[in-house]
Amino acid sequence: MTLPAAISKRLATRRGRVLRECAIEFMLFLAASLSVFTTLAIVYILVSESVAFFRHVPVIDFLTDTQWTPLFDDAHFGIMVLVSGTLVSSIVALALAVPMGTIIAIYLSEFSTPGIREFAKPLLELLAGIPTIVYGYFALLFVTPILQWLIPSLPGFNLLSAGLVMGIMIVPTVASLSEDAMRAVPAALREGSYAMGATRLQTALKVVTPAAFSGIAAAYILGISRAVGETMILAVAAGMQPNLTWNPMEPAATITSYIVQVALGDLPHGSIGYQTIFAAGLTLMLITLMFNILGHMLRRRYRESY
Amino acid sequence: MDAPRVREIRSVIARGKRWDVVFAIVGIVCLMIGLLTVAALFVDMAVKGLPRISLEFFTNFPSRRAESAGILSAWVGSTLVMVVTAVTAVPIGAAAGVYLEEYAPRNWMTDVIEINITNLAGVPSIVYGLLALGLFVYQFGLGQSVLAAGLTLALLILPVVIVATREAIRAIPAAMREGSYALGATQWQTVRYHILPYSMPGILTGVIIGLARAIGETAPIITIGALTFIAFLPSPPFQPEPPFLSFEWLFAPFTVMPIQMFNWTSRPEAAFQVNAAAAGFILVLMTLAMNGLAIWLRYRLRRNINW
Amino acid sequence: MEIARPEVQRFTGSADGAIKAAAGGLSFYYGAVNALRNINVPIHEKRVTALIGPSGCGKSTFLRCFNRMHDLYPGNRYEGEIRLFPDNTNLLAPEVDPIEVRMRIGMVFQKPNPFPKTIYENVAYGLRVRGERARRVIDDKVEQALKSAALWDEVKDRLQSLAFNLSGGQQQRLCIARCLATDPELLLFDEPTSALDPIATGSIEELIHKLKDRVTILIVTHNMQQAARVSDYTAYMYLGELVEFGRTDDIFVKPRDRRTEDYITGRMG
Amino acid sequence: MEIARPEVQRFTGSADGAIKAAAGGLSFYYGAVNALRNINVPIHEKRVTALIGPSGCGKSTFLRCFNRMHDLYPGNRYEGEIRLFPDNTNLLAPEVDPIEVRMRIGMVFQKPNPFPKTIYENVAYGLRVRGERARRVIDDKVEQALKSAALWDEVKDRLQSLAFNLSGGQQQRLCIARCLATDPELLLFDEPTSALDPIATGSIEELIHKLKDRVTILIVTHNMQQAARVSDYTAYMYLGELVEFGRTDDIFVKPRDRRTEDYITGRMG
Amino acid sequence: QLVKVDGSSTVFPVTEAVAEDFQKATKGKYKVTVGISGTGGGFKKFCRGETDISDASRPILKSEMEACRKAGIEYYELPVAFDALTVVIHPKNTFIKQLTVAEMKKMWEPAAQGKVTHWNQVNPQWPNQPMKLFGPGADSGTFDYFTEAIVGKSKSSRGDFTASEDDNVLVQGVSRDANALGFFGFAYYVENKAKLKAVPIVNDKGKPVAPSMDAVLAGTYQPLARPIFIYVNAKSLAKPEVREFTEYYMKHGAKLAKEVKYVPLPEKAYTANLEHLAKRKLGTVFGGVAEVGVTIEELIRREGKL
Ligand SMILES: Nc1ncnc2c1ncn2[C@@H]1O[C@H](COP(=O)(O)OP(=O)(O)OP(=O)(O)O)[C@@H](O)[C@H]1O
Ligand SMILES: Nc1ncnc2c1ncn2[C@@H]1O[C@H](COP(=O)(O)OP(=O)(O)OP(=O)(O)O)[C@@H](O)[C@H]1O
Ligand SMILES: [Mg+2]
Ligand SMILES: [Mg+2]
Repeated sequence: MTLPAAISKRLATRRGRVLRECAIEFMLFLAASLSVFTTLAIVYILVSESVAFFRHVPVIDFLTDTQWTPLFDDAHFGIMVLVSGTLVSSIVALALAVPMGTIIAIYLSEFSTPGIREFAKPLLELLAGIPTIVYGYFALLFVTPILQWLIPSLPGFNLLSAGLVMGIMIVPTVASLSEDAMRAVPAALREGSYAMGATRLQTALKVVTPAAFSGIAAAYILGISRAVGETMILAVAAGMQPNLTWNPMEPAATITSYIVQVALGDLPHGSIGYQTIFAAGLTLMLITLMFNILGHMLRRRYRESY
Repeated sequence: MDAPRVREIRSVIARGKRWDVVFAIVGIVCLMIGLLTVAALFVDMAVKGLPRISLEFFTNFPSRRAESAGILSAWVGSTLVMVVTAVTAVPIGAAAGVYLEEYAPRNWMTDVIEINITNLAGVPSIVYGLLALGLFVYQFGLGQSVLAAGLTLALLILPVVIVATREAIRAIPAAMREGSYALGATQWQTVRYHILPYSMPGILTGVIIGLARAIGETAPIITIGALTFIAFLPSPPFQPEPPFLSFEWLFAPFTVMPIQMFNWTSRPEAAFQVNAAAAGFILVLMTLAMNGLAIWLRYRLRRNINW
Repeated sequence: MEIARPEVQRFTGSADGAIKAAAGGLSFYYGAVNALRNINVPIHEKRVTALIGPSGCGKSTFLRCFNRMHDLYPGNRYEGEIRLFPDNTNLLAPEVDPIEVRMRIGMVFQKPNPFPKTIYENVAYGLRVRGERARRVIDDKVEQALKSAALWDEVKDRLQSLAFNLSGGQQQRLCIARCLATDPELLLFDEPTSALDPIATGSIEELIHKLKDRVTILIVTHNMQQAARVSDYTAYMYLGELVEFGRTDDIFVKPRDRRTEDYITGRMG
Repeated sequence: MEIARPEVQRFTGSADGAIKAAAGGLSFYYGAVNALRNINVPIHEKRVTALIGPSGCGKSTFLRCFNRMHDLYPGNRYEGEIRLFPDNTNLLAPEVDPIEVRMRIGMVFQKPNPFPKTIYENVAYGLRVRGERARRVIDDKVEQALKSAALWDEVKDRLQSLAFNLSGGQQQRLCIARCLATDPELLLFDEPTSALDPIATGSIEELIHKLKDRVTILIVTHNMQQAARVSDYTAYMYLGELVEFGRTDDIFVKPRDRRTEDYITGRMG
Repeated sequence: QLVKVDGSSTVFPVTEAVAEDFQKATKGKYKVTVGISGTGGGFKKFCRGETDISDASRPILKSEMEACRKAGIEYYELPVAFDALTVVIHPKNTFIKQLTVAEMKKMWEPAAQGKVTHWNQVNPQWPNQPMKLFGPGADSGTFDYFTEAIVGKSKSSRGDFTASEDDNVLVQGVSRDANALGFFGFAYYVENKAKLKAVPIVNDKGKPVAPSMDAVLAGTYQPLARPIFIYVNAKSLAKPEVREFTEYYMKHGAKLAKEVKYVPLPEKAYTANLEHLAKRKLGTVFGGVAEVGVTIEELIRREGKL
């Protein structure tokens, strides 16, 4: 068939089509890479302000000093003080949220009726929707007095009660995502276990949980990120006292509560005190990044292969 | 089966079932702790805040007198910020999700983007606040405007939207895609006529869940410095005279619900704690309504399209 | 249920050797959907019984009644009975524990579904569930089960590697080994080869043939040739009813019912 | 590719009427897996060509080369050529746009895959993709296509209802109508009836028979009888190779190759 | 028609009250925003020309004056009220009747960190019980002023006390611990009189004076009474809305300051401010240093000399 006119017309429309497709693909690519730009921007902002900070404060001091008093006359910049507060409160939160979230997830996915699940899950997710400032006062005015009644020596501000309430707040994140992962386990696997004569708990613990492990790990990691990054609860209930401690029964400041404190305060921009929040933010970012990379590796290693 | 073996097996089963029951009870207790906390917080706010909730509470501006203070500028501000957030996050998030599921080649660049998105989902919201302060407020000179806050929260919920989009797209069977391509559709036609429409309920669910989270965010908004007394509304987007549409509101100063609540909680007068509870109650109702909408959408999705 | 009795009696008294199980007046409902209607059929001991019929006729549903799999989902309802002999238990009686039923009756699924564990743990799973702790006993039974499933030679050097690393046919044999380790009295197969290639299919069919000496088998298949090759008895189902049951040779050569004939010839050419 | 030429020439010069398409020296790789090896086969115009062979032999892979479906997934690689006549285009040439190929060649899948849209929109989709906007033209073509697919009478009163509400067989005919609306030169069927019951299967086979006057058809089937019933030519594939090709009557009566004979007799009983 | 005010959270309640009434009085013709970004943050924006008026809980500092000068920003300094920092203890605390500056210095100076932990270390007559200190965050103007007045050097303080940006949290902390001592703005004490006890401070004349409006007016509550200011951009004053707002502030400031529990200046101070505006008397009278113990009389005298 030699129809030059028809063919050249087809070629013309084809070129137009290919061009349009490329343009669209490029735009979609831009949208996807926006996330990379966001990260770069975050890193840029944090690093550029931190550079000025580290010109004043040697990195070694930053990492090894045991005091954090950047705004005082006698300034010390030992970030470990804030890191310890952050880690202790996160550990307390996770010690509550991980078992509780996992148990709830197993219960909802393997034990409860669909009716209960459909009803309880969104309600539980509401826990994640309550403004964290409300939790802050809940910790301070409700949980702390109860804990003080149990442990008379407990000070009015402490990491324990802030951490526990933070744990409650994270429970829905852990429970909901883990439950999604468990429900994604094919029914065939579950039925295979039941057909062997296993009970619900055996099926849940020995078959469903391992099969959903990578999803559950992702839920834990997100929970950790939430805990490490939580701000208002700690700002209200943990005492904001820069205190290098690994004891949850003491008041302490965390990275986030320090940042929000400075953001609310009377500090002039450009001062060394102001730059500390970026150095602290950078530390926070690095900590969460570490956990996320860990999570990524876990997921890679245990990717669902059912 | 012989009798001893039967007895033995029965006792094993009985033991297993006992553990089932124990676990079920533990599960219910855990669930109850969670649900009771929600209920307690909710009821507490309701009991404290209800006396203040009236029509005036919604139509009054904030005031130094607790009884006449209202949340007009706050809920309008929240709504406008959410509109900006949704309008930016939905197209960008959906586009990014579509790119990653439908277009992205398997190479290191895609890997980088994917790791990035999971990582961004875990970045503390206060870090977004720092980003917005440096980038939107100062670099772009947007100031403490509706636009700056909306964009900040859009960045914050973008990972949620992208993940929801990808899940929704993944649920579409390959047969749909192949059916479309086999008829000679281009990739974009396939996306436009199939992928996007079929995943839309899932995308919207993700967006709403993201927005429900964003609407309660305090820290990043405080960081951009929007802790402000505002007793007026931005100019409305619809004007009586041509060109009828106005985007002035994008650059207007604003306040939002959690900020208003935060402001009230830190007042000396006890009467303001009532306002704070009332504002908190309404904020939770807003998230509740959004989550409800998301659940309804999810339900619709399941009922209408059954692969 | 009263109506069903005579039928069961009739089967038990059959001349064809012992009866391992028998469905009597069995009906089944998925909520409002009536998937099985008044089914009466005997399962002969140490024989292979094949269930055939067009898609959606209720073969899987029927099979899954035997190990009370339907109990896992709400809204399902049984009527009638399935008797297991020699003890003459009604598997469907509410007072009978489904877990006990499942401990006596094994099942192999359409798609191989090994657990996300090692090969060894997959086979040991049933024993562990039964409360067996002795390492030596488990080792022994695992080896025997893998041997019976004709898999031992292929996997004996990598018992600790993940079951997912096996090929489809090996996975299916692993699932069979998993059942065999617990000495089931009855084995249910639901289209065990439909996800497998011809070579794997061949080895599974051969295995079924060998297992016949030890255990009673009930198999669902879409493949007429397979039914003809492996089974001693065949039941033809249509729209939730049992149309015809008999020796496989008879059914394939001179079906009594027109619908059976249509199906078999339609499929056979 | 040079090697392939003579083969194609040979087919084109065949005495059996016009050739619509021909694979020459076609090999295909899924990454490192070599799924097709040096396949040479002609597709006769306005005839039905059946592809048979055991599961996993590469039938679907071969079929999907014709509309470059493999281009959708990364890592796939073609070698050799598929010529489409009369214009003698090499469908696999990199400079040929796969979308153009698919516009000329329709495909019907194993499982009916109507879009979750209305019946009307399903059939109109191909036209819309081709940029057709005129309402009247689309209405017309939709009606014709549904008539050709023997579906018009069943759905003409509910063109606006969702395609999912149709039965399996109707859905499959809808998918055929969807292809016919765009006047394809070649229609590919990949086991179009394997998910359907015997009655629906019958009506699809009848339809294929009717369509032969209008369009060239290439069909993959597992079902020997179906191949014998509907096709004019049959190709037998085994482990990625074409073992035998010829008139269906010849292949089924006196296959030249032993493997073909084994397969056909094994399957036929 | 927008007046932009930003700055100290201490001044916020007064400015907010003025803004509210001003907008009502002008029937929405003018809009006012009042932000809280701290005195320092406020000056930063003010000296970039981003705001019209800056709330300040301390006089402008040298570095800030420099920044304003560079940007060509001239300003009027207008004192608007007095705030009385209040030292509070638990109502059950009976051993503290009054506090001298020296005693408080012993409690708060940097050298006390980790060492002075019991009451009897401050004053041997007090019991041997643990001492719990509460105070605002180290970046607030209140903290700066307190350290300056008590320890003698701004931001010079021990670090191991419980801090919060939110004074209500401090109220909670002190009211729940019999061994607590804290300090914050007068308004928070007035609202929580039932839960807290204010400690009389021994002034430079040797007389213990409890915080009250009268004592501040009389100049006897020293050194913890401090003036608060607004700074008005001279250029902005050309805009009618800023001028009207400022004038409104001066006319109604006294009444409104009292309403929000601050100590108003005498009437003549406000008229003097208005005169400054009329006569274009720019600049500050503090020379860029923060001073403590400035009485109302002294303030009026100094402002008059501009
Ligand atoms: N969970 C369910 N709820 C409602 N109806 C069901 C359910 N599962 C199956 N059915 C219906 O019950 C009937 C019997 O289904 P079943 O799966 O037993 O068929 P089958 O003979 O095994 O078919 P196939 O050969 O396709 O596996 C079908 O009509 C099916 O639609
Ligand atoms: N995406 C893929 N990646 C790698 N190998 C594949 C892929 N798809 C198919 N194969 C392999 O290619 C070979 C041919 O597969 P194909 O699907 O063409 O077989 P088939 O003849 O259609 O089988 P069936 O009758 O089961 O449909 C098989 O060995 C299969 O395992
Ligand atoms: Mg089935
Ligand atoms: Mg195939």
